[in-house]
Amino acid sequence: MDQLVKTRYADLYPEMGTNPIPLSINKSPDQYEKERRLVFEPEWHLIGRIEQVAEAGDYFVQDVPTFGVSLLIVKGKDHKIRALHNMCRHRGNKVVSTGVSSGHAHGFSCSFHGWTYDLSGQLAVTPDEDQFFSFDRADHGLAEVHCDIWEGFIFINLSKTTPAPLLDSVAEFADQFQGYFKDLDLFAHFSADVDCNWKVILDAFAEGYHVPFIHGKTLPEAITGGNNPLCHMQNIRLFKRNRSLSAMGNPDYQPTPLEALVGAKVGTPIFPALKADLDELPPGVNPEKNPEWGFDINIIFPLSYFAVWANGMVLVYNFWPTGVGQTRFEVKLYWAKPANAAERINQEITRVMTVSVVREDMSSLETTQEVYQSDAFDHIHLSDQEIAVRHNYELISAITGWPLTPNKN
Amino acid sequence: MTHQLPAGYEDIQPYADTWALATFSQRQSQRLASSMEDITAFYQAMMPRFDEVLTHLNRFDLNELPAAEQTLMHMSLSLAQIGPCVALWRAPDQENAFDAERMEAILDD
Amino acid sequence: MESSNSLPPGFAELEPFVDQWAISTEVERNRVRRNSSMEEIRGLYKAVEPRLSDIIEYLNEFPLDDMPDDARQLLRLAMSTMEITPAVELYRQPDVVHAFDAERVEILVDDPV
Amino acid sequence: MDPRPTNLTHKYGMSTEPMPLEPNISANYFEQEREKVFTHSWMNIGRTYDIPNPGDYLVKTIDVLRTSVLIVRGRDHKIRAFHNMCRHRGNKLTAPGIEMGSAKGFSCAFHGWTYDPEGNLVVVPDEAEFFDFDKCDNGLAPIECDTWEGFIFIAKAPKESLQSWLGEFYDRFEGYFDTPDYVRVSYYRAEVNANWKVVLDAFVEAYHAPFLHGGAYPDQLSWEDNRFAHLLGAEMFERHRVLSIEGNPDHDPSPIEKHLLKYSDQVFTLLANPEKSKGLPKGINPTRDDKWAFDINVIFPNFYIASMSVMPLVTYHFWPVAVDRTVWQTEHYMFAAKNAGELLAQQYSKVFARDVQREDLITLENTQSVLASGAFTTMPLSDQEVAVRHGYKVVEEMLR
Repeated sequence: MDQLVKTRYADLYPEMGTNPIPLSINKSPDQYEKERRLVFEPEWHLIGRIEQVAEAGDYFVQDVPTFGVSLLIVKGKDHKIRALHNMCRHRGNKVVSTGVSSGHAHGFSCSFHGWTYDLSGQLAVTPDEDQFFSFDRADHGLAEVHCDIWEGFIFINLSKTTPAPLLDSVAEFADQFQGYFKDLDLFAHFSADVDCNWKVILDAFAEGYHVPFIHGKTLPEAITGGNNPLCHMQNIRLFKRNRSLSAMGNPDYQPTPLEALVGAKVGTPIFPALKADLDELPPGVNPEKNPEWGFDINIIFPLSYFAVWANGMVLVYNFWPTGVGQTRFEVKLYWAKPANAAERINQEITRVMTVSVVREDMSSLETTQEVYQSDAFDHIHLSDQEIAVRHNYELISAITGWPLTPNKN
Repeated sequence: MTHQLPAGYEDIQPYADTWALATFSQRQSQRLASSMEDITAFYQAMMPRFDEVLTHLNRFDLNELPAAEQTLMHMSLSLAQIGPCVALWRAPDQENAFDAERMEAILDD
Repeated sequence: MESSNSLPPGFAELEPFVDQWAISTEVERNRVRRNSSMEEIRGLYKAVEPRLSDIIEYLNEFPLDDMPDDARQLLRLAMSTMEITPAVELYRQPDVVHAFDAERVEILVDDPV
Repeated sequence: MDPRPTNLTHKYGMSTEPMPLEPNISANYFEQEREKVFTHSWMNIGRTYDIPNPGDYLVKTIDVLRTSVLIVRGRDHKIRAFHNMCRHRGNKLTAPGIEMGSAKGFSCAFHGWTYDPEGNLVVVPDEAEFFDFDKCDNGLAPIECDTWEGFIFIAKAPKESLQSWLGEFYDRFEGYFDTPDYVRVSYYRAEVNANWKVVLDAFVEAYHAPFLHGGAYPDQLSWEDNRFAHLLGAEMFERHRVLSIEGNPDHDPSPIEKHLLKYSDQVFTLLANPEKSKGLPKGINPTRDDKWAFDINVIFPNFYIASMSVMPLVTYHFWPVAVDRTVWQTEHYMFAAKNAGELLAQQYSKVFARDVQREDLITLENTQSVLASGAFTTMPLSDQEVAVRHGYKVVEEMLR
């Protein structure tokens, strides 16, 4: 048997079905509006780490273009982390201008008329206040959106009503990591506007089938190789709404001369950096405790994607839909703060390689969305190894009522 | 002389003005604008010295590098930027990839 | 620059600034301002400001559209000084502190000097 | 006692409630503005002195009217406006990017149809091939055109004359602007991703001066006696509006300004200039106050004239393109520079104003990008922002 095939996932998850998926779900403006209302608005979205706002007054800006929103994620004097609308209550100017992504502040002053808010968003100073009419500062704080923390990850929720608790969304992952994620410093952050449906780009990061083809030169046998040339996943786990995949790290991977040299100086190989003490890992990391483990992909419905790597790095993707054929895509990389120059250079190698690999993953997205318009065919085929992609379509179909059965589209 | 390297690195000094760049986006732009000859020449100049470079830089506090060491660090980060060009693609950029200019580096150090 | 570098007699100490700052259009003066260091900008200001009245008295002798090359070079230096004055007197940095992107503002009336 | 006007919002019968943001974010509202406001509005394009001789012409794309306007002075010296479209198959008559020029006639590059400076169709190559065709019926499509104070106005479908449209403004300036002596020394333009009212609002209140312009105007507009740049005067008319702004009389000119003031009084220091505002028409420094710095005259919907103590005329235009997109432009007019000293004073004023205007523009896209976030849906406006409030009221009334 030349393939790492243990189980047919279609047998493990019969309710998934095996029919081709009608691609109109990625082209229909009406479907997109339904997804915006029923899928994105009521749900929690993972946007960062508590380390990004370690001290009171630390803040970063998180735009949510899906709803034309800009948020200030700030740690208050009470050490509570809040998500405040980056929008002055006077005439709507941003209190932190476009182009500033993070910082430290004692308060936020609008550059337009000097309205000043404290770290909890309360309006502290209104210049020329007596010129306003029956004005009460208490009613004019920065608007706040729901914000909650799980395992050090910061989540936001934009629903107008009280959303379901975060733990309901985290669901099956809830107690699987128990404090595993700590001291994760943001060391890379990229953003791009991509002309494709959000599901088209999410799908590109939820299967390994593309790896030998899309990443042939850039990841030569890093997560394939040996007895797994077509990059089958070690394990795919589909939960009620969430899902998780574990991918292999080839123990015989030949690092480049530069990777080898820096890896030796840092003390661990850059990739796959297999964890010797497998049993010390919490249940949620490398759930099968496979010695050839490379990394896990965990997706909390609908858009919270965090990948956990054997070398300790954590990668977060954000997919912000802005139209049926447009998505704002963000890549955030977290790792322990570099202790010396070699570790900083090691991170730079990883940053360069990650953005190169991601740019390859993105190479097909815009042309795919384009040819969708041609109506040349109206279904896409998914292999058993792409069951995690199918899982998302099944969920979206169930929530929005978009029929997936081939004859009724 | 700007981009002055520490003593003992005169052999790679000629590359400093081109490759001692402070941000990721500058280093990436330089890579994309360079020929494979320039990239390979820089790579072949740096690699034989790089173990020594790492040992030298590791002696300093990462956040308080003196100017000469800061220049050496920026050149090392440029080496990380062009490593895959020589080792994997034999070209300044991958053949089939999303436009690098459209990937905005929000954190750009 | 097609015209000669030299300045009229009595303004020799401004000669070092001619190459960088004797510029005929506002578009170019603004671009050079935004791409110069505060050191270079203050250098021009400190050299020209004390002499500005002398410069104007001298240049007012000539019709604007018929000036000898050396006077025209001096006028260009003074025009660049107008361009960098806000950087020195107000913002203390080359460009406006908190402002709309300069590249997106078209300068549509810009008679060369 | 604060001599400056108070209770302006009440005085002009406007509600003091917070104003809805909907008019700045709703694409539907924008279409109504196109149809019920701009289509019937008289709007300024250029000055009569821009086209002094027969055959001189101006071209302006007006996105909100979905057309390009050609304004040309005929051989009879009359100024006419037309749609810049050949009557044959609609091709534009002027080359792209051209805003001003002079011509004996206008020939379409497509098939050579040619029009005279009065818009008549005079040449149709191969005319015999057309069917019962009469050149007299196929001149350029006219657009209503009239002039006032040296400004050219056009209107696509006006419901009243220009004089009636100008209302209270019509005889306010008594020819003060109608002179070739004011030379256009600067013309800056930018496309801004913000609603035209959001852009206009940034220029019709002084409350922002101590904050947005804290660096540029350390004490010219706000100082101990007037910390928040309160208005010197304000008049809200039926559609149009006027604000008067005062300057700090004790502001000392900067080192460079001290030099320039010896050779020109056109130096953009916003200094109150008592002698300068004597014997002027009632529309210039209407408050007749010695601390007068400049007036803001907004001729609804999108034409803004600032008359200043230091320079006679500054204009702004706010050309709507879409609900969240506007072409902003400003032009400064001064007396022609007779010598280097005056030219340098002009250049100093141009640079100073251009830098300050880039400060005014910075908040606009920041605002528009989050205006539809739903964080809140109304904005509180102070009594000093009476002109902002008036703008929304006038538009609202025209949409009914």
